[in-house]
Amino acid sequence: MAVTAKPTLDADKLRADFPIFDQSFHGKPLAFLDSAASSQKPRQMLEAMTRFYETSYANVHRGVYQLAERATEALEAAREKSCRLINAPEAREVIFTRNATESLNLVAYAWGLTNLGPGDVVLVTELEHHSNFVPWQYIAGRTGASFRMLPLDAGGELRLDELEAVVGRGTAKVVATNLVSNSLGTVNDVARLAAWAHERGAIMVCDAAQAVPHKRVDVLALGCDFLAFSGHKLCGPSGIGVLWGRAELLEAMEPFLLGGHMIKKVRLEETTWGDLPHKFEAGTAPMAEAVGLGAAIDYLGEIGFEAIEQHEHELVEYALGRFSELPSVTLYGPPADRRAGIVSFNVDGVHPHDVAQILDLEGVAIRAGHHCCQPLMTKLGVAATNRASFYLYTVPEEIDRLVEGVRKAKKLLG
Amino acid sequence: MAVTAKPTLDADKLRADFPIFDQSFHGKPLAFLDSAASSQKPRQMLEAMTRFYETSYANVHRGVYQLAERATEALEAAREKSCRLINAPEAREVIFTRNATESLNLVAYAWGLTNLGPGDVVLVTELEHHSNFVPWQYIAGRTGASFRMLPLDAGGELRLDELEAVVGRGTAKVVATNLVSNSLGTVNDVARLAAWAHERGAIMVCDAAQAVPHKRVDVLALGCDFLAFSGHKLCGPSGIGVLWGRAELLEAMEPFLLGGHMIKKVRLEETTWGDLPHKFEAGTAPMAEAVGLGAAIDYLGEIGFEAIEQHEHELVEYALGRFSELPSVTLYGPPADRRAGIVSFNVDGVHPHDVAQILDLEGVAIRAGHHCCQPLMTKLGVAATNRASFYLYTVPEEIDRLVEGVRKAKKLLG
Amino acid sequence: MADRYAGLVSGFDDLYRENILDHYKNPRNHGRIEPAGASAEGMNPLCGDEVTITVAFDEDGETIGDVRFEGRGCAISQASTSMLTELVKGRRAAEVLAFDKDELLDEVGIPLTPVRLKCAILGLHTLKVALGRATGAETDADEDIDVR
Amino acid sequence: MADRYAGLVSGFDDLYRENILDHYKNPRNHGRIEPAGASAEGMNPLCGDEVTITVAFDEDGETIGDVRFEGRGCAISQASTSMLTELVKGRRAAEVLAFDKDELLDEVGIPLTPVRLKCAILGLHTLKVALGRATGAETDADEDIDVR
Ligand SMILES: Cc1ncc(COP(=O)(O)O)c(C=O)c1O
Ligand SMILES: Cc1ncc(COP(=O)(O)O)c(C=O)c1O
Repeated sequence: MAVTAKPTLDADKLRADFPIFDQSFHGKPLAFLDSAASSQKPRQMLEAMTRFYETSYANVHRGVYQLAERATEALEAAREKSCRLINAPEAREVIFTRNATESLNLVAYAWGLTNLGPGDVVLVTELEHHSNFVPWQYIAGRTGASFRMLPLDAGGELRLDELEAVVGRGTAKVVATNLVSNSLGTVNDVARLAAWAHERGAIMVCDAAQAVPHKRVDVLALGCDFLAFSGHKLCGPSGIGVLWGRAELLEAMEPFLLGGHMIKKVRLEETTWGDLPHKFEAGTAPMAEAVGLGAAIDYLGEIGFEAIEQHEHELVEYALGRFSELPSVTLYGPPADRRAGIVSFNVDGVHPHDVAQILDLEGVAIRAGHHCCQPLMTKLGVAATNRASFYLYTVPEEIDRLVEGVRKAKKLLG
Repeated sequence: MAVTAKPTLDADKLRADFPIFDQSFHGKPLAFLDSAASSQKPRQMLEAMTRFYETSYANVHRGVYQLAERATEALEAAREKSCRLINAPEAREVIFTRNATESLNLVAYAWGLTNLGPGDVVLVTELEHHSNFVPWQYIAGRTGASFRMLPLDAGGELRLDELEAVVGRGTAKVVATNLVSNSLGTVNDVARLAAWAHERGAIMVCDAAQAVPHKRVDVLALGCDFLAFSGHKLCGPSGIGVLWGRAELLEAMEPFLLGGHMIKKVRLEETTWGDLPHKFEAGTAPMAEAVGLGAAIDYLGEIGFEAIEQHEHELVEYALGRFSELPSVTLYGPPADRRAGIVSFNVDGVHPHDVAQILDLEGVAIRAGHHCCQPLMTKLGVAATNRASFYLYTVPEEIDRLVEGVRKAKKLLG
Repeated sequence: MADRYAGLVSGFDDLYRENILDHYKNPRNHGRIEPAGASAEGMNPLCGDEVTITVAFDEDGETIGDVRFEGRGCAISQASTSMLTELVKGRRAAEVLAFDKDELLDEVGIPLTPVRLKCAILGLHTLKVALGRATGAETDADEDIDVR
Repeated sequence: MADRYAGLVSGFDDLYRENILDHYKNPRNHGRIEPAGASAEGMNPLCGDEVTITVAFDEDGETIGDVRFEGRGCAISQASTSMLTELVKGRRAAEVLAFDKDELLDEVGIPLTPVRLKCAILGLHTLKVALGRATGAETDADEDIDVR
């Protein structure tokens, strides 16, 4: 192991919190390098959910009995934690959804269906995950708005200088971008994009699915109007996502999902919507999932987001350095100081599926595919890449095993 | 205790599977009579989820490594179980959502936005839960379709004889009803409604949220086109719902949520949708929740849905009998042989909130409110009712405690 | 969490104390003043609790000379409104507009879970809206209570 | 579940057996027949594997006299297509249309997880579509494979 900078968290020690590492794969310890797809779970989070089910479970809101009160409290405590996590002004601006994808669809449908029309421009980036691309493309299509894409430069960074040219004489109404790219790890200048969007009278929608788990995110500092993330990528459970939105926008918006709990009065003639956040939370909430999310936020908060970011930065520097030893490897994306803990690469003459499979035989889990970023793949001129992604439990030895496995794949198949 | 019929399941024994009953409330054992809002959870289900997180967790689909394969298998096994649970022809017709409410919204948006227009009639019932009422009202409003309500008779049963009159000269396009009413326990003749709907060229959407947990449900026998239910009401986790739909309808439909995993190809110009069920499952799936749902289905299947239905039937007969001893109690809904394990009532001169609170002090948890059925409350001429609802772990002694508590409430406040 | 609740409502004696039962069964200042110097109808759509409050001002146009309420709903909502009328009679409108809900809750005197809290403050919120309208002062909205 | 997988792929020797590596590095029947009696391009959009298969029939218009493929993609997809061409040469179109994928998988000879299975049958599915078009027979669709 060649990393010399002192890590500000002790990943070896933290691994003990994650039961998944107790098993071995093909007789080898698990090197889980696919945290960008979904993170593993600490015992503390799992226990919080089980405890909730065992002691405090009932349907939330409006129940008069104690169990229902306890469950409501637990759900609302999770909302408060999510609110503080992203420095949101008010907890009622925090809406629980099923995942980041649904959060982004909520904005596209509920804001877009009513506010977009011919002549309007919806701008996404060439770097977007499909979840912040396809909903806008679809709603733009339904409303007659024009759907456009801000291109990338050769280094995988947004061509902010192209903003004016891409929008042209259209009326920019939505600018949608991720804060951190799940394919390249690029950290985007959302604050600058938000400022530009607001100058043009557009709303700024930030997909922070790859950011919130890995660094301190502050919606006020970013200046965005909406921000989405998922629980499962930040040590929380599957089945829950978050949408934050500015209260005045959420209040002016139509609702999205309709049904139980999101109404005030229902009559045949007319229905009136409940107040925030309930207006956007139809049906039974992901209650245990919210409790798990809250526990995960506590867990990460104790470790510290600065320590996590620093740790991943060291790993990514180390990985880029190690890969530069291999002439057959093509790396994609910006330099370490402008990227998060994600490394996408290809191996000359070896298909990513084969690389990933050979690595799996070594107990190293990486992803091979288009990473839900087909427009980016088109730009890169490839069908797929290999992607290794890191988290607080990643140790440099795992990167060594990754590099060793890539060497083997090249030798065997290249 | 006065029940003499031999129950076909041993509720006292089953209670040991449910950790929630290990605690006491106000020094009394918990009589949880709010299972219609959400059911309690057996240890077996909780353990299945934890085991999944601890041994097989990764993001599903398209991962080449073993963990991802395991997770994918687990998710698809849950889909198979859900499919068999409702006797659906094919697993690809089973779509995982966040709850029954979202399942119903999916149909209302994805089918309704494209297929409804002026002159068309969307017919719901006066007995609907808001989740099968408000989405249709909203989408009818957006598309210019007419939104109508099939009335109830005095006994809380649907006026099927009014069908023609309510639709009049409009073109019936959607008939949406629940199979079991969450307020009154009424079991509706969905097969007859489906036949009528199909004669008129309408689709039949069945909200089975209160049925699937409590009795054998067969989509083919019902003859409906779509059927929705939630995991959390059938001993499964929060955060997952199911929509079943006939393949040919689902295939012809527009998608609903858009983003990762539901596409085939994404280009700036055009995106093509993936095949069923993926077309309707955007973003990271509720994976652990699906595993929990599968475990819950196994758990209930072992007990047997016939035994569960019979057990609840005996409880409801017993409860209706006991309540008839109290002249101050008004009961709503049909006789025991045409209702599920749900009893709604009011106590003369005592507000439901007070009844529920006094019961809570006795360790008896019931719901007081409009039960997300405001149109029904309007019909009944009340703002709220008390509702006691039963499940496999309910024992007759709990009904005795309920009746005792109601007596106390009357004495204290009536 | 269990602990907090264990202490919170420990029996009938706590939750339905004598004075609540008394105010519920024998509401003070019951009725309606017509014409009224200030009036409003408040309703909690979630549970259907309703109160209508009417106020008569003294000659100074500020002091609450008389206040009456009618309503239907749970014991907590009706009893607390009854207690409220006793607390505010003789006070100035501006004072009542600044009235801290804790003062009323102290009088109610029992621990309340969030759902029941809405019941307990229905009357106060409705009165404030009535006084706000009559005097042109702003009152905070309560998301769960509809006032007409 | 762990057990099943423990036995399933136990090392390089299993998954990348000599004959797969051999077919991958030295594909049999590589190339393109022009003009072809039957042809199709298959693609798995998820991973980008591609094969183009061309067929020449014997004089009876039924028997596969020659078959060639070109493509790019993972070792499994390319090797299995190469093996396939050896298996089908000399057979009748109708026979190949009824060809059970297990026969090919036996030849491939290694256990495959569902994701990799798609790679292994890409060539077979593409060939069936090509033959189906040429002979007017129906072929089952595979949801994950696009054939032009
Ligand atoms: C009849 C009925 N339909 C729909 C729902 C909505 O279920 P969920 O809240 O899980 O979406 C419920 C449960 O509240 C119900 O009882
Ligand atoms: C950048 C980005 N946006 C959105 C998503 C979608 O997240 P989810 O699948 O949890 O909805 C992901 C994760 O796959 C992502 O990486």
